[in-house]
Amino acid sequence: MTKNTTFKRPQTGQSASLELTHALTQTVYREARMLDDENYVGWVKMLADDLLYHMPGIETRYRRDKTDQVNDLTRMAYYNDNLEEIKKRLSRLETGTAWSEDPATRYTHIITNVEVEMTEKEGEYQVFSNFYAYRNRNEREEDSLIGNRVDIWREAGAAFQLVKRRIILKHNVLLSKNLNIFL
Amino acid sequence: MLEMNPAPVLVEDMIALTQRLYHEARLLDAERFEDWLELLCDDVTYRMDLKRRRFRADRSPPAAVGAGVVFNENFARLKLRIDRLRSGYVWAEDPPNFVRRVISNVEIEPADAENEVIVHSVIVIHRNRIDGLARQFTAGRTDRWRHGTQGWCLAARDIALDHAVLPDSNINVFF
Amino acid sequence: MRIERIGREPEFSQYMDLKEGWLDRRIFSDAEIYEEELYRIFARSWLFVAHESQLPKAGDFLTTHMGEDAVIVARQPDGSIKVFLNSCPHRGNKVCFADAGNTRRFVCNYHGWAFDTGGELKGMHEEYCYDEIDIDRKKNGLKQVARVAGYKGLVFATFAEDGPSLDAWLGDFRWYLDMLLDNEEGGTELIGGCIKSVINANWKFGVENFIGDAYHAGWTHDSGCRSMNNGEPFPPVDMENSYHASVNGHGWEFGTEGVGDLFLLGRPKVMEYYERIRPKMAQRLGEMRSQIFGSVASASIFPNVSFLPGISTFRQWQPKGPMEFELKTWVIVNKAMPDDIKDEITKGVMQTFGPGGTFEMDDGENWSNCTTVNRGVVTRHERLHYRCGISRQIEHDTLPGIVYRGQYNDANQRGFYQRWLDMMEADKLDAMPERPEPRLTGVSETRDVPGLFAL
Amino acid sequence: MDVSDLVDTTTGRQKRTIYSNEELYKQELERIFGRCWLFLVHTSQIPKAGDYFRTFMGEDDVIVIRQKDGSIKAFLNSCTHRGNRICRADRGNAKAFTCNYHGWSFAPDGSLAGVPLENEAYFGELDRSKLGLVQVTHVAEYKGLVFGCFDPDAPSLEDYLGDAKFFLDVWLDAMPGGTSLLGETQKMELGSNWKLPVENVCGDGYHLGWAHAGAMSAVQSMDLAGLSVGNSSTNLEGGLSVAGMNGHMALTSLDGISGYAFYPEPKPMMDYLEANRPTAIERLGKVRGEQLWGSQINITIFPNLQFLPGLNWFRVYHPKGPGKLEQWTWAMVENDMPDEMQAAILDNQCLTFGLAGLFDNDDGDNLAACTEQSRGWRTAQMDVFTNMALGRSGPRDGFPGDIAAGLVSEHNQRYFYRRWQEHMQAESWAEVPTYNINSLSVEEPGNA
Repeated sequence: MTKNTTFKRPQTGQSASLELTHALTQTVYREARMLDDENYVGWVKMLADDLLYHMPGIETRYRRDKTDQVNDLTRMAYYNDNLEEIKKRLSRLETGTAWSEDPATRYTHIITNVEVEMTEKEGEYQVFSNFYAYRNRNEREEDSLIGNRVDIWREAGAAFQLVKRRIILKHNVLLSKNLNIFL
Repeated sequence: MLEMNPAPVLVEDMIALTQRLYHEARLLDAERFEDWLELLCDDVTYRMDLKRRRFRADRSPPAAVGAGVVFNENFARLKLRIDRLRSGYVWAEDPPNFVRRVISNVEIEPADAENEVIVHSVIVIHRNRIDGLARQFTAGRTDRWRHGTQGWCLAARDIALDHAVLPDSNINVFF
Repeated sequence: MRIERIGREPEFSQYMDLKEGWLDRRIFSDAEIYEEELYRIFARSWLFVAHESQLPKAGDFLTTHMGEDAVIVARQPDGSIKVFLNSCPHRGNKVCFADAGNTRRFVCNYHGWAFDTGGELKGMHEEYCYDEIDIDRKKNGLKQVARVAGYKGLVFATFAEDGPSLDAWLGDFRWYLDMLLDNEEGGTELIGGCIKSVINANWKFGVENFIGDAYHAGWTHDSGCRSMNNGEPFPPVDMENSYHASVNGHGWEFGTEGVGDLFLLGRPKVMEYYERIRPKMAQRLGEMRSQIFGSVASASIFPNVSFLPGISTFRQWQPKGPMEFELKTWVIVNKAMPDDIKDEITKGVMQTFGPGGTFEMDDGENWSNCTTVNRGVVTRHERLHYRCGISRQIEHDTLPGIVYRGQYNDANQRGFYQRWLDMMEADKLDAMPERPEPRLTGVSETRDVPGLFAL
Repeated sequence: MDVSDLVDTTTGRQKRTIYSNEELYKQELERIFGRCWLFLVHTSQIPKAGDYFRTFMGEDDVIVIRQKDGSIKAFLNSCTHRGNRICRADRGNAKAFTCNYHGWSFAPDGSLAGVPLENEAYFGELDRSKLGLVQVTHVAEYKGLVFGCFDPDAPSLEDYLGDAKFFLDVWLDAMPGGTSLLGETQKMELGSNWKLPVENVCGDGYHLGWAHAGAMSAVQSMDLAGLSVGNSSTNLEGGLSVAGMNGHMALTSLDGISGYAFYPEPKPMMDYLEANRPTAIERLGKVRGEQLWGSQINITIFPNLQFLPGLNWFRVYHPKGPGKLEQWTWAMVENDMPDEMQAAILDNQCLTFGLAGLFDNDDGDNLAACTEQSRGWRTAQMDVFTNMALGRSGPRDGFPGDIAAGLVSEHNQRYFYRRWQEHMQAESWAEVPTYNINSLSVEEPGNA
């Protein structure tokens, strides 16, 4: 299969300034609040045209096993989406016939451990964060999705847009019936 | 293009308020309720409303004015709740439960009043109770904080609880 | 291996009347019936355990479950595949904790007993502490399943020593399976990795949904279809030229328009690819099957494997109690496909039938509500309606199996529950009736059998 | 299971296993929740045609719907095709209920109104008349309270309630304008057997001064005898424990005002009571109008409905296994109360007996721990006792029932467990005894 389709992450390791750190931290919190509020119209505006949104499925493997489960984009993944594909997923919610989304799910995305670093590219920043997403549905269904993210955000006018996101969910078996959620 | 609120919020304010939220959480974890009251404005409002579980198309008004309120407190009522907790008769809190608050997603916006800001945050409350009974609440909060001579005080807090059925036998905690 | 359970008398026929077309809801929630299923169905059926492509080299292994029994599937140095219990004969600890990998030994964490990839006991930690009469290594290997066999890349295993061979078990259903497994030279492979999720529902709801329930698609998946199809709903089904076919509890429901499922994948390049190879497919499988392939279709292999030919999701419903199953999802592609087509299919499947997929998200909600509502003691004694299309059985010259006309039908579901009942009540597998009488007995290569006319 | 040895009401003793045993729980679902009249909804919650409210009868998911003709029907909330839950909202208004799975839709009268592809898939041969939602066998109303019952052989609702109506009317019929339940449903999950909160509220005035000492010290606005902090006194004159009414109970003060003792501002409530006391006396007679209306009264309708006129909370318990329940609470008002008073009641209900209520927050852990302590192998074999004031009951002028004096006794609890035992022993309704001890033979004036 295609070998060059891997998720490359620029690394310089240089921490961003206080102002940049503040601005990007506020940005990922704002993004989380939009997802909590199901404000997908607002959320899509935060995504860059050349978005890569990737959440690989991770099998339990012995340490000696060198299979690259994270970067190989040809393996099974919960999400391996560009902007158009994200929009397709979202368009399901606009049809008015996504019965299982009605009544609505209650969400809270907790974003923490936010670190901002410079990248080789001017105007692009690497943002590390941890997420703890809580869902509560119907009467008593609940679950927690916990993991970390590595993002690339790009300056776009006075704001930032998400260019790349790699999500590592800390589940082997997804302990829920679906992922009606973005992380 | 992304519409972001361009109104600048000072990094200093951001840090001060984030610190204030963490400090507040630490006071509550330690049951330093009187110190916590010091952080509240005299005209504080403190509310938690139940989210309604209705179909999306349901535009009906709430069942009654104030329906679905879990907390609708002012300063005096909060003090009254603390009086109860201090009475020495609240057996459910003795021995004390282990309570830890996690505060995150602190996000600040300008408010209408010049000396006020809106602060969004998320709170998780872990309660470890008798015999390994561990319970957890998650909620979103929208606060109004006011800057006065004593620094920042909490003027209003709206709490949106994520649970349809309260997953514990009481809410002897403040969010 | 004899698996017996001394329990209640087999009286399962009280839970259904398939001639009338109803089922009792207790089979979806009752803990005792579930226990019996583990003994009578999962411990005696041929169960899918792996695809050959997951184990290309000697020493490659994967771990899975047969019913609730944890097993290891491993490729041997001689190229064969063995399947054995993932449990040490010493104290019972699990010996392999990885989902997959390559190894020479499985070593138990507890006392260091080591087994080779064939399951044979090769050594123990501090071996000197055993006297010679204490242990016979030959008898203390990992417990092998009774039989392992393959069909065109799919590897099956069974705990039952007696009963039909895999070929006989699949029977005439092989004619249909070839559309998935043999539509192009070189066969199939699974894309690397497996997505697993947990659903609070009875396992049979997943199987019956794929075996015949075309009816739910237009309603449940309206939002999914519109999102993949530029806002358009499902096109109406051609009830004259679509079918249900059931063979010994396996089932395939399908249209003959050739494009429906390909369309839902939402990947024009994939559609073009199949159109390109369709003439070859016709040469290979005959005209009828090349028309069926790619149509709106879904299928299940008894008891717990399902797939969508054309959309290429391949899945297994692993039982975890009466009200819970684990869904394992793979993507199945032809080996001969170029890489970009494989990538397109993989992305398409995860966008539609992964846990975050536009179709998948609506199914779990239904199945879990169908199941959990049975907590009510009054509710669980009510019957469910399985009568759709009960009078529409036909004899078809080309299509093997029990065939019903019209894709909206409960016929395959009835066939599945009939087999369920046959197995639950049969003391000996050999005594189970064939439903229907097979047409392709003695045929070893069903690819070359385009239809009965050719026989 | 035979329960004859598990409860002994002559000595006031229960085996702890009744709070934890799985088999007994299954039997309760069939013989108590599958047989008794269960509270479904208050008519004020579904005023218009098409209004619906989702609830439970035992663990059966039920949807209660107001019909076009104004009547009320209830159905199992489960599609007759594959069994899916057809409604997942708590309440609302609907012209039809459509199943998510295949789109079968049911009219508010339960009939199967629409089947997608009915001709294409079923060739028009589907007998829709046989595939409507399964209807709850009996639904009936008593002055605004709607009850449902699965058992075809059950007595009428009126007979089931029996003399408990004497007390029900103190709330339901004191004022001409009728009653309402206010608020979204406040739902709380408790790790408790369902019988424990019922026995607590049906008769346990004893725990009040102790368990709620903290709350009472913080909020009691009126210095009333009998509501003493820390169990320091009991007042045998001030209250009654009333039982022997088909398993229903009342626990009541006799002062006509104490229901409002926990309001921070009781003055408007006192004014309302004073202004309307003559009306209440006219409608309910002297005994109830003077002594009960406005008092703190705990009313229990067997098996799982409780409400407290005065304190104004209304509650039903839904069992979720032997060791778990969901507690649903609303505020209750008389429609004649002015708006400000209704708002104050709702506000006070959330302060005292809501999810974050000062009183509720004391009870949950006690009930959960009583349940937990009935699970141990040795502990489960032990007894718990309801033997307070044993044998000290009798008739009382002007009241129905078998009555013990005072709020602090375990008289009512004994009758609760007696009723539990009677139902659990009986194979059918025919074997369940009916009794209204000391029934008032002559109705009081104004109660016709």
